[in-house]
Amino acid sequence: MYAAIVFLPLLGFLIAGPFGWRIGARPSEIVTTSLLFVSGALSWIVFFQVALGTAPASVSVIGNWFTSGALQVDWSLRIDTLTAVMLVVVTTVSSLVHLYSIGYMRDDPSRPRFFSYLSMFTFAMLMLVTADNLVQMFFGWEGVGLASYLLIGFWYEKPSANAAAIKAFVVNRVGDFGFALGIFLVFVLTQSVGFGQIFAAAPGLANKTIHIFGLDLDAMTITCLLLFMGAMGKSAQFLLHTWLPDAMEGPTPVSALIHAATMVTAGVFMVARLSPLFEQAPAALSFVTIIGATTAFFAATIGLVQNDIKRVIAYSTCSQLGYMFVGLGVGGYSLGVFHLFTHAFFKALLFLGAGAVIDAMHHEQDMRNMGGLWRKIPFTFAMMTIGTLALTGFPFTAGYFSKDAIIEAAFASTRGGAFYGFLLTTLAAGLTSFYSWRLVFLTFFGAPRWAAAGHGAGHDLAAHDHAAHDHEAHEHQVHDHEDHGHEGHALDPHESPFSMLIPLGVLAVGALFAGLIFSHDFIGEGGPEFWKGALYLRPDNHILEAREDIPGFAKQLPTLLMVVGFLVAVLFYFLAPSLPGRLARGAKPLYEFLLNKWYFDELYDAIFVRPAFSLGRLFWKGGDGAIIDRLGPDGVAARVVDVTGRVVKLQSGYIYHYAFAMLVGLAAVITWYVASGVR
Amino acid sequence: MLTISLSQFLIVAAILFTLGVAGIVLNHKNIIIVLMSVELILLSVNINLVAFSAFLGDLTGQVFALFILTVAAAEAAIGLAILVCYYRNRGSIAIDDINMMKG
Amino acid sequence: MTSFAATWPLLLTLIKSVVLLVVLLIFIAYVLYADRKIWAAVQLRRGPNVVGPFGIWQSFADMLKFVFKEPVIPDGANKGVFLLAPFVMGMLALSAWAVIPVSEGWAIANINVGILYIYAISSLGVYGIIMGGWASNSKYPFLSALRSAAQMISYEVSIGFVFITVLLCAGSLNLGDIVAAQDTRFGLLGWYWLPLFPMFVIFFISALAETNRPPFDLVEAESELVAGFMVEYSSTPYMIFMLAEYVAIVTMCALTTILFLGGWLSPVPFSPFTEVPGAVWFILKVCAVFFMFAMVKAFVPRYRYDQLMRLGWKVFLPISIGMVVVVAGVLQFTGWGAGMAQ
Amino acid sequence: MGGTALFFYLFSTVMIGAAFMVISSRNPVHSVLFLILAFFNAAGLFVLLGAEFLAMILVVVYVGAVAVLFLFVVMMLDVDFAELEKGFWQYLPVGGTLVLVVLIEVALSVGAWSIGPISIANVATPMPPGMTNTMALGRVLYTQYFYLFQAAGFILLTAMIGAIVLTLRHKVGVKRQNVAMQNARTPAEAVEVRKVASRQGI
Repeated sequence: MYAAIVFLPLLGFLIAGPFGWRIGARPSEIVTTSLLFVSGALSWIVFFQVALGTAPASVSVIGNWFTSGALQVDWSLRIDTLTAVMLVVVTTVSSLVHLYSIGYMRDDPSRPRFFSYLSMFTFAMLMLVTADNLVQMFFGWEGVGLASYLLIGFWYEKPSANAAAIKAFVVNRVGDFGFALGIFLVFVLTQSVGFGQIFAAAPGLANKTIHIFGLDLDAMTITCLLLFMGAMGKSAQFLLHTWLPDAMEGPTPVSALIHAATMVTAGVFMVARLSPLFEQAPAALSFVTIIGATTAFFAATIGLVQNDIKRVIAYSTCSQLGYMFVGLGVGGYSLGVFHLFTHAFFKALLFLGAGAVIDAMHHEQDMRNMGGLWRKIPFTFAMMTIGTLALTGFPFTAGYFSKDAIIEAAFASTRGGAFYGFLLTTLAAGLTSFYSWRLVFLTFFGAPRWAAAGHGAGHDLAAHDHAAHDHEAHEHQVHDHEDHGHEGHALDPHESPFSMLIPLGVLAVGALFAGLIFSHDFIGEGGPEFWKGALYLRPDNHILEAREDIPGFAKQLPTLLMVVGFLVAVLFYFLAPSLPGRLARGAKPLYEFLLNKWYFDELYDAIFVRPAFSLGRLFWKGGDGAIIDRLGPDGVAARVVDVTGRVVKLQSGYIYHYAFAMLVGLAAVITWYVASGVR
Repeated sequence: MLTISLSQFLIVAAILFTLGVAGIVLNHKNIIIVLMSVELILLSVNINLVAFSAFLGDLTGQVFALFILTVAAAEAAIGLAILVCYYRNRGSIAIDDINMMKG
Repeated sequence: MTSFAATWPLLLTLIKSVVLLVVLLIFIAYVLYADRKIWAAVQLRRGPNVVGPFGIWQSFADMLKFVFKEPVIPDGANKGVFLLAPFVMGMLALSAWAVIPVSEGWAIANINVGILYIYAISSLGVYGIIMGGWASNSKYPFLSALRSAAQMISYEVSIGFVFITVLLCAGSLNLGDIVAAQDTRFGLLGWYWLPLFPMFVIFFISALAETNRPPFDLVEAESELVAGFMVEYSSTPYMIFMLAEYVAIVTMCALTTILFLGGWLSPVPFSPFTEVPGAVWFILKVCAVFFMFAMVKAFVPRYRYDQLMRLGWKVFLPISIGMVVVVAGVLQFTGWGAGMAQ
Repeated sequence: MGGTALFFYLFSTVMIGAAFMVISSRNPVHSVLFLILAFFNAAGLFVLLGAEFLAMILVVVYVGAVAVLFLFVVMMLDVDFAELEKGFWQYLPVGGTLVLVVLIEVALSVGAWSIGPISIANVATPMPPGMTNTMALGRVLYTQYFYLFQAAGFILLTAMIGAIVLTLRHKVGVKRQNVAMQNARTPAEAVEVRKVASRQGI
């Protein structure tokens, strides 16, 4: 059954990928989607058996991958509670996204390719979460990276999509480099990459040092930092986050599946999975906390001012991932995983809802061109509102349980950086509330700006490049759907087909009730029986208990800020719609700073991209051209030409010249022979 | 039975050989003479082989002389055929004109 | 005395050669006479009949006439080669007779590779023609010489294969041994003309072509090319050409006799026929073969050149190669070959 | 005594003289004729050495075939041979000296040649006693050197095909006789009998 869960998506990929063009789009959709639903159903069964039931955790070896000396790597499926949770998240969201895509992609000509990519992604993600060793995990890690690359660049006719795909790939390479180094280090330290041996050896490695670059460093800290570097790349954490917003170039279902619910949480999963290692490296955990908190706050601030509906949600995702890392960093692995679990539901819901809005608006993504949509698409509006409530942590929705728990844990923790984490996550909670409601108000309320204003008229605020770049993006899509009519006058927002609405409904249920139902098991008293040791906690780690005993104001603070955020949003977009513009003009430097995403792209461009380009040019022109080519191939070739130019003159072409030369040689040989008397 | 020694045959062959070589080296005009010189050289080789064969009582020399005859005949046939072709194309068989490897 | 003992074999050879030469030339004179007489008879003419009774001195009269005529050498001819050509031709034709055994042991040089020697000598016959044609410095003789040379070389190939079949049967290259190998109790039925009948036919026809006899006399086709490569020749050189031609014809007759008709052997292997000297049988057989030559000349129309070449390359050559294979196979699998005995 | 030596010197002298004339004569036709003479004398040397088969083959192959080929080509190519002779004397001093040096050195080195006992002991195919040269050669050729013999045959075949391919030109417009077609013709096809009306013609 475990193998079926993992390999059914592969089967779907193998059918829809190579043969999709032959069997047609509709069969490809049906095959992949139905296989995913089977896989999803099986995952829930596993979840109930392993996580909620009493079935033991197991490791089933499928076969040997390779063996090289002490390094032995197997294909294997590790099924424990953590895996079961991830299986549920991945297959559920994936199957719903598959279903949703049938509707969303209904006009795309290369649907078989799209669905085969989706299935391939799902397979790779499942390989990742079921891995029993670091190498297989790395395989899945790279597999999802590949799928992400392919799906971001799915509309490869768009230069911006290609650029975004390459950016995602390259930035992830930075993280993967660290991850790979971490794997090497783990192998050096434990002589194994299998989780069983690593976890068994981990406690013995605490306080051990390795000698590197002339320094004696704490081995576990280095290892965990390197591994976390991989997680930062994959989960778009601060400094390596730049690819995620650009990844919104991909189709919206992809954003929902990969860049919200599953792939980006792989980092969180990895840290949770390797909790036995991280528990031995408190310094690394502090680093995790700081990075997570910074990301949570920083992404939220950018989210405040973005106008593209998908980008707002993308920064929100980034921010929420920061929350998860804060949860992990303060030692509450189950908190992080629980937030991962709930976040998957409401963020996928938000993305798919945004997709439905975009679909309704005929691929218009700019919120300034929306407004008043709640009358046109009430169901989508309802779903989006549920998602927003869950995200902002409205009491008794999913986010309320998971997010607030993290903030409480951060307050309760005594680790380094925990208070910094508490402070920023709390602030971020308020910002989250603001930008989420801003999104809802801009999109669904107010005067409809799409009917009168044509496309682009709403660019009242400073037009900047990414807006232009979005413009280009949907212009492309509109090209594909000429009949929809693109100009505002022909626009008539409509509710999406059922294949898109059903997933919204299902996810809304999850977003509303997942926290209520599962908080007891995940993070409450039921935790130990639930996790059954899948997450390792050091004996001195009492964060889960300590969380319960914090002062009331700290407990209520996030909720309070949530309300404040909501009220500010109401003020800005209902009561005084002119206020945001004035504020933006009043604090222009700050506004620009946020709008340009803290100038990270420009910073990286200046620090990495340009020097890399000039370095490459130096090597190309100077190193390769001037030195290697000139002394190497070109030089040798030129010398050969010179020498042959002279030798050619000896080649007169006259037989008697050659015969004469031979005769001279013969005479010389015989003379030597006679003179030396060699007999 | 022979009062002539081996070295006399060898010297005769050597003279023939050098005449053949001289024919190739000195002849700057006529390629047919060159081909004939080659035949002379091969003949001198044959004389050597047969002389050794006779004085050594070994038939191998004669066998190889026979093979050289075969090859020489083939060489002459092909050489002259090429010559005829060349003459048809160029209207000349002067060696001075035959100094290019392409037609 | 010692010097006499040393030179005696040489002297003996010389005497033998002179005797053979004289006898041969006289024989040739009457062969020529016979040729003309037979031809005339077939055409219901009288032929030479003025010089002596029945014209029997006709050939000698012709010889005297040629000798006393003025030799004309064309202007621009390559004089040396022009005069060398007939002598080369005559010398080669005569030198073939050095190895032909007229009777048992009656050969000037009884060499081991006799048949190869004959083959080599006959293959040189072409030089006289080419040299004569080229040295005349005239188009017609030259073209004729080239055609003649091509013709001779072509038929030499099939003659070579005919030789090989005979050699396979006889197991020796010595002409005396070849004749001896035909000495069976079956008499004339044991001679090689019967077992090798196709080769006998091919050899006979090829001999006609090789010697430029009609119907293959394209070189000198009297009624068409006047005299082929000999156009520019006159007097003694011309006579020598003619002489050499007839010597070659008689050589071919002798060769046919030796290879296929049992040489000096009696047609029936019992007394009193075996008491008759071998030379008599030999001469009789040669005359009989020449009679066939003469008759062919008389009643077979001349071939066209392309037909001649076709016959040589496309008919005789494949047949003779095939026969070599067949004969070798038969000898191998029946053990009849005399050469196998050793 | 003297007979063999006499013939050796006769053959050698004539052969070398002829070879010299081959390379020095002005007229290539003369060259070819001298080449033939040289081959004849070489054949004589072979006979002296007891290689009578090879001598005959030399005459048949070289004189009867190769030299004829040379003669054909020399005669048929319309070349101004006098023109081709220029430059011979110009290069004689250098080339001649070098050739002479080589000749003297070779003569010096082979002049005192004698066959050592080791060579005698290592004879590969000794001549069988009481057998003619031809038969002995044949026995060796068809057994020990059979594959080489076959290879030589292939070389000749290749040379033949090559020479034909190189020189064969298909002339257009030449009527050729098709014997098979002629033989297959029947009177019915070949002859048409018509009744011709008087004074009408056909």
